[in-house]
Amino acid sequence: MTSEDVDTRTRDKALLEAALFLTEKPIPRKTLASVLGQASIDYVDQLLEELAGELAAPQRGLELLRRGDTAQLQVKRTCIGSVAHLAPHQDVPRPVLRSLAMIAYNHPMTQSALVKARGNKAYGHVQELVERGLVRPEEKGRTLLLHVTDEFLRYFGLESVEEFRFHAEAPTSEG
Amino acid sequence: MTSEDVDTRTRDKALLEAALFLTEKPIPRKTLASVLGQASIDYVDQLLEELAGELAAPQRGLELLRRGDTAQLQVKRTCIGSVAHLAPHQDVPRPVLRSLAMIAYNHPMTQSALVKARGNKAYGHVQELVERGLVRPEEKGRTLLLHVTDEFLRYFGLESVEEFRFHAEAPTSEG
Amino acid sequence: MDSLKIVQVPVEELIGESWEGTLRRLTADMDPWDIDITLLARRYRATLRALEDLSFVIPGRMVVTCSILLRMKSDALLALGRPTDQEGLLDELEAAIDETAAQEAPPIDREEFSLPLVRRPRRRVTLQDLRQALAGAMKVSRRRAERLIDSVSDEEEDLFEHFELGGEDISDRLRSLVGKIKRLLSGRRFVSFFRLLERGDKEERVRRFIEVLHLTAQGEIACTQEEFLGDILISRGEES
Repeated sequence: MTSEDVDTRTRDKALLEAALFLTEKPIPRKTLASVLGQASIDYVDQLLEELAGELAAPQRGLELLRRGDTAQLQVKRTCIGSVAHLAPHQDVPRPVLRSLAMIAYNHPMTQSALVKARGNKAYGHVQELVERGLVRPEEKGRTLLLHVTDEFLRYFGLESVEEFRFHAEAPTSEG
Repeated sequence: MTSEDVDTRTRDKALLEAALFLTEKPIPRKTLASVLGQASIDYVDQLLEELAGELAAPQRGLELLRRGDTAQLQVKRTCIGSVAHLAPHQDVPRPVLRSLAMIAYNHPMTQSALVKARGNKAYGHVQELVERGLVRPEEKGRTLLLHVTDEFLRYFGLESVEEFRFHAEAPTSEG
Repeated sequence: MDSLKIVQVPVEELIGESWEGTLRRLTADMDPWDIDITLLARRYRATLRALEDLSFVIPGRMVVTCSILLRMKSDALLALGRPTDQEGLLDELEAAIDETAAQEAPPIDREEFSLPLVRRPRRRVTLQDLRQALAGAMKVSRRRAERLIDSVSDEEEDLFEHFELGGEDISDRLRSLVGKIKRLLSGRRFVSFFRLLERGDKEERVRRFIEVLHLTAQGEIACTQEEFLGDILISRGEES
């Protein structure tokens, strides 16, 4: 590796961090490759790997979320509780979150049962949750059967949906 | 320093990074102190100093912008050209930027001349630009004489305001 | 016991104190056979407020408890005192809370159940942005200037040419305009030229403008225009 390669690599790592910092959505590897001037996907993967390794250090507050062909920086789960209030655009509106909680709690749950419990707005909630990849709809007769996805489990660091039920039923005074 | 102190400091650095990552606006040191659980401003300063030092490394794409009592992460100027297209939002709204460009081009410019050219909204733009430290007003008779600041030159990586005029007058096809 | 005394309860006792625990603490000095529901409701609210001041997480059940206590207080006040005891009170609350909780979605623990946060990062602007902004600003300001010049020259071509200066009814019109201006000026120092218009079309604007010039020349009114081609502000003249 020549010193010029090192310099290029250094610059590319900086560009990668800058690109990940600026985007609000998961960014496809192809886009990252083009930011680095038509680099190969392999090279992008190498740099992402390195970055993920650096972020794993305990003094770092961010982590690299890789999903399918995309990458995204996000606040580490261990830090979220202390900083969430600083984000002006709150994640998912509370009513949508409540619908999600209900689906997870009664998993799997029919859409009609959800709508009965949560009102007509729940149709919109389901749509949003499906778009976010947290809920998967399955046609069942005239209604939909709603499942939470693996993505849901990963988001919340859960092993299974039963674990969520367990958390939900634990007395809040202990929390 | 005990090992517990080291651990706390490690965790605090992570929280600091997470907090700076999440906010869109410059964040007051007081807010950072409260994120760290009522830490002292001195301590926050120390950690910010350390973070700024780490970001100075060439493989990092971000830098710490400190202004007055606030801190903010931003993409390094050397990287912004390659990644700017990824961010849909810019930190100076377009109309305000137009007023700033006009002030820089006609530097120094009276506020009344700016308002004549840009309309009454320009009063608000000037206020915003002054707050951001990019423009400095000087009283001159009944109107204000507007100067761009050193902060303005630093932000755009210019040696002098003449350099901007030179850039602006260069044929656009080169841009 | 007011909120001040509640704050004096050791913090470690306040942390994680259950709603039952809080009730026991707050009723400790009361006769178990004669709980003062009004006082208790007040104390419970004060506790919540103190927790809020301390930025503690307030469990949903405590809020429910408080609202039930307040309801009981209002019931009690209505019925002028309903005898109750501490255990009975706890039972009643427990049943009410279970009922309320059953109707609600499962409790959400913020730590455990919060989605990744959405950021709207804003990028710094570049020199290129600034340069484009200048081009944009120049274009807009040129258009502004042209529009203003156009509107003036249009009026000159279309209207001044055919406008009869004065005319037979000019004195009547001036008199009625002075009356209107005085009415508009009552309690004010200035009135905008535009307030004198009814239709606002070009012809009316020119006609009014010439009338205003006449009145200014007569000293009935005074005009100022702070901005080139901007609004004309009319005030009382020295003669009026």
